[in-house]
Amino acid sequence: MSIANPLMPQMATILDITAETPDVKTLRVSGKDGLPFEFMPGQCAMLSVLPVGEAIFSITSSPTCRDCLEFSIKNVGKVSSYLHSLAPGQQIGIRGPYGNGFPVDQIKGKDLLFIGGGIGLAPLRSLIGYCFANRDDYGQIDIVYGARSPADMIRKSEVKETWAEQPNTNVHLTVDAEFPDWKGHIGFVPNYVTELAFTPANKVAITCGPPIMIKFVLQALDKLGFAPEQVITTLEMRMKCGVGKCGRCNLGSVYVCKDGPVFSLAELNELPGEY
Amino acid sequence: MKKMIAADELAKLWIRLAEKSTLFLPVQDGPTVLYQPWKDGAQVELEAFNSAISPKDIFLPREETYLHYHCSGQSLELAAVEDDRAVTAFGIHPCDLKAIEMLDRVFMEQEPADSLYQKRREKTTVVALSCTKPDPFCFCGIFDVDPLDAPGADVMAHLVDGYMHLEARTEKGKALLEEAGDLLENSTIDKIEREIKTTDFGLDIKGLPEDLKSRFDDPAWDELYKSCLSCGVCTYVCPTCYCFDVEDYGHDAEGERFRCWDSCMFGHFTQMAGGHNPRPSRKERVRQRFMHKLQYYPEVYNEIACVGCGRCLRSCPVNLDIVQAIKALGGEKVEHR
Amino acid sequence: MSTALNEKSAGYQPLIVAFCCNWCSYAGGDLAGTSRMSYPANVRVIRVPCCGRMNPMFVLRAFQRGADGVLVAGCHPGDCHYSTGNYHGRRRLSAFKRLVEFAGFEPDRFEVRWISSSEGDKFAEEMEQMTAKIKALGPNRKMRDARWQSVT
Amino acid sequence: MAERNLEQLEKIREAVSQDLLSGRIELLLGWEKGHYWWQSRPLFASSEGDLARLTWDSFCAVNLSRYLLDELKDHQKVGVLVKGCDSRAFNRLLQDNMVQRDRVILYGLPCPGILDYNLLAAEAGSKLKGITEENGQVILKTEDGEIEVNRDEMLMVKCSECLYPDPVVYDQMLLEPLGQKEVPERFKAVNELEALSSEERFAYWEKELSRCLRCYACRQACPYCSCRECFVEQENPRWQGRAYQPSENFLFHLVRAYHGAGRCIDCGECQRACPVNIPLQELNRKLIKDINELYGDYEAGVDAEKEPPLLTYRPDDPAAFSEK
Repeated sequence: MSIANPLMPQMATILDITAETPDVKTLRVSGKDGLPFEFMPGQCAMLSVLPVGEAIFSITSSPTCRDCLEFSIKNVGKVSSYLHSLAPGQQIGIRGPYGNGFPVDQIKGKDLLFIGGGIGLAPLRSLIGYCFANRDDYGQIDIVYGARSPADMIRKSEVKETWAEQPNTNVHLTVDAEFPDWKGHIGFVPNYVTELAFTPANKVAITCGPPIMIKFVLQALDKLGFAPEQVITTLEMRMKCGVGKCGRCNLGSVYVCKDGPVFSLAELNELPGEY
Repeated sequence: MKKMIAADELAKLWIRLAEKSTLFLPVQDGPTVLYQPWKDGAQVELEAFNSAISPKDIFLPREETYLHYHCSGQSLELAAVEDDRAVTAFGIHPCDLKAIEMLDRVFMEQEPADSLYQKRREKTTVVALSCTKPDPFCFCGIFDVDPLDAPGADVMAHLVDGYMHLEARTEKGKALLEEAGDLLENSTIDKIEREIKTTDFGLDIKGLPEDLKSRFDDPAWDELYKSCLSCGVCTYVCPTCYCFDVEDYGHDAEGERFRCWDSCMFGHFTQMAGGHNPRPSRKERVRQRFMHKLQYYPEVYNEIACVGCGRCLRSCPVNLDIVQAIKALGGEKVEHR
Repeated sequence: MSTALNEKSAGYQPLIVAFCCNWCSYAGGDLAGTSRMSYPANVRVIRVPCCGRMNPMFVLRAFQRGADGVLVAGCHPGDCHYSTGNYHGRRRLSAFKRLVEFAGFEPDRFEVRWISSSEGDKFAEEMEQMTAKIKALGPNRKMRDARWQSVT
Repeated sequence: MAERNLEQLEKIREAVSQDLLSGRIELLLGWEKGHYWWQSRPLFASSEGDLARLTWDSFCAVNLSRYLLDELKDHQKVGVLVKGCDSRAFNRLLQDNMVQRDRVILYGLPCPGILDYNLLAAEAGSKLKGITEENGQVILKTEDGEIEVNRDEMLMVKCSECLYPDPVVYDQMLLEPLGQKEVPERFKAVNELEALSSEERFAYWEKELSRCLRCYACRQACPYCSCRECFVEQENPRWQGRAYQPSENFLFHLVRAYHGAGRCIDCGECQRACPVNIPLQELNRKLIKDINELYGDYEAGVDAEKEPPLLTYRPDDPAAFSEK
């Protein structure tokens, strides 16, 4: 009997690369025949560029997109900067999917409040796309998205045009400070959430962004009366294996790469706060 | 099947076993004893307590290459590298074999199984050897290790009065003894009688894992870590530590990817590309290591991830070992406190 | 540096890496070239700002990746563009040379020379000598990384 | 069972407890007993209760000065018990601007050398239950009776060749100084290796370094390795690969040793910390020997005012290569 090596990547090809912001690019990646693997929103994949290394990224496309996977990647480290330097047509290694993904069944029938900051929109976008594709399963959708500046917003046209046009959907955009061409809301995401005064009844809030934003968003949601079970977030940790063995991403006995990265606030409250 | 061979004939057995497999034995290497592939002339030290590094690297090597890559232009080729050699792990002490069984749960039972580990484990015949004279740091007794018997062994061996007695426990073990059938005679002893005294350092670990569940923020952590030098000795000598890293070696056109040992005691272990580090100081890292042994692992597998081999007690340059930790966390018999 | 020359062919051609000071030896090499002096093609020149900038890891990395010999060339004492870089370099490289010899390298594998920008002839001569010495020693296996494959 | 001298310990305790109680120091770095009588481990004492655990015996091997790097972040003023080597380590850190002199009180403890338990146990033959010391002799108490051995022959490697048993810098000397030691054999191992051929030397180091686990205990225990980011962890360029290849082992150990050129205080903590007994001091001592030969006698850590030899030069310096 022979089992596959879970660390062995498969081949994938970069279809195209789009610059989103000065430091974020979106890569569209396909396997031999379309999707390299089936996945659920919120799951991640390991991308390999040899001999630079491997790093884990959340899949930003929805599983309903059948021809490729999309990754919105911020240039912060060795692998990400190398990925930024590649050209369409380049072959890379990929393995996955990793993690639990968002609880798409559990949140059926609920109103959804998405709160994203900067590159933190990437994992949310997968779920948002999934919800739009299964629109009848979910109630009203509110999307709060903020960035430091208008230039730092990813998927701008999609957010403004496609998402805002969806039925029973509101998009609320904000930037941290005044900018010449910005006519929308100005202020930090957590404050905007408070201002918008969302009501917790039959609602689930799903948030992702920089740690400092998440911290204050959680406080804001708490003040608005959201119970910990109604708040969902997704964590980012250093990972090497993706299969719960290498020892980096554990919170207590829970492995973020395997049992996460999606946790409800109620679950997180039970775990050591080492993230 | 019970066989025996005179201790001074053992070299013949090594030669035989090394013909068809890579034979790992505890070998004197300079001033240390390490499990190494046997070579003619190697000084085998079966009674040494204990090898400086645990024999875990027979199953989880310090370094193992698992893919080769070739790039040309934009195309990339990946080829899996497989290691199919048969292995005999000879002279594994009961504590170390128990530790390997703990690794089995992580690498084989917990999905997805790790094929590199599993293959090596399946290809290895383990000859366990009962202890004769444990050293002052051996404290396997408190972890229910029987120094005279390793239940998971393929062959259980005992050194008694100038003879090594070998009892096959599995099909693999039987095959091994048959392989060397002409060198062996029938064993003359039925049961091994030997009194082995190990220390318990006054520890009482009953209920410790459950107790620690709520003690992530215990003030004991604020003191315990202070002498830690942040080196990786404890994790590398430890038979139950298994953290690893994955790294590439090569240039633009070709090279390889390998996995190698890593240590949760290193500051860079959890450092993210953007600079954030969830375990930024020695305190978090020391807590991670001991909590993993004493609470996280038992929470999943119902057993403390320590076998009392004593290696961290012997090797830590500042004596910050697991016994020190258990004591600091209150796992001591009342009369010792 | 990633080129390992074919050692099995009859005429063994060693690979020599020369770290040359930008202000003197590198210009000395230039002069050798423009003066049509010939020196062996075995030498790969890497320009450094000063021999005082030499990091021991440069030397060891060259050996890891296929160099059979390493030469550091700097300005004659007293002539440093930065006044004292080569004086410091002399001490450091001396200590380092003895250390790598202690680790088992033959003394000729790692050399230091002073070559000024006007000494095109000396540059060519030193490269000639170094190449001959390394040819006599044969390929270096010490510290060569067994995994390093030549780029073909 | 292994107290060097209870009188000495009382004297030390009295001096430091005065300072701790008066607030002259916030923390004292000392030693306490480990699990066994042959183990003494670091003690971080901030109260009189902690001081009750203080020990001073023939097993206080750990060099405490290195802990200042962290403890001075949390404490304004720290007291340290320093043996000869610990005091030189302090000077090393001082010269590297890693500690401030006025925030540290050094209590000097002349040290006749740390005993090596493995040597004692080997000498004892049967089970060793304890020792006492008298007039340069160690009396081993074994199950089969007592055995007397010469103390100097039972020392750790790092101590048997120690030149400076007395602290070279201190605020208060707590015990009677022992005077400088003559160690004619200091470079014996280096000389022997130098006498070998290149091939033999390479084979020797390849074998010794092959045991290296890259646990970096040598670096972490070392008072000269105080860089905030070591070349080992540097990402760009990535000098040190993680593989256990001979080439990677050589890279690490040669560069580690070289970074100590003219800076290594020869305390031997690297070698003591090594779990697989690599003779690291031979690399360090090779550099000490060469630098002394080429650029004049220099003992790192002995005088914090004296400039390290690789930070300076003379126009007429000799070289280890042809300057023609």
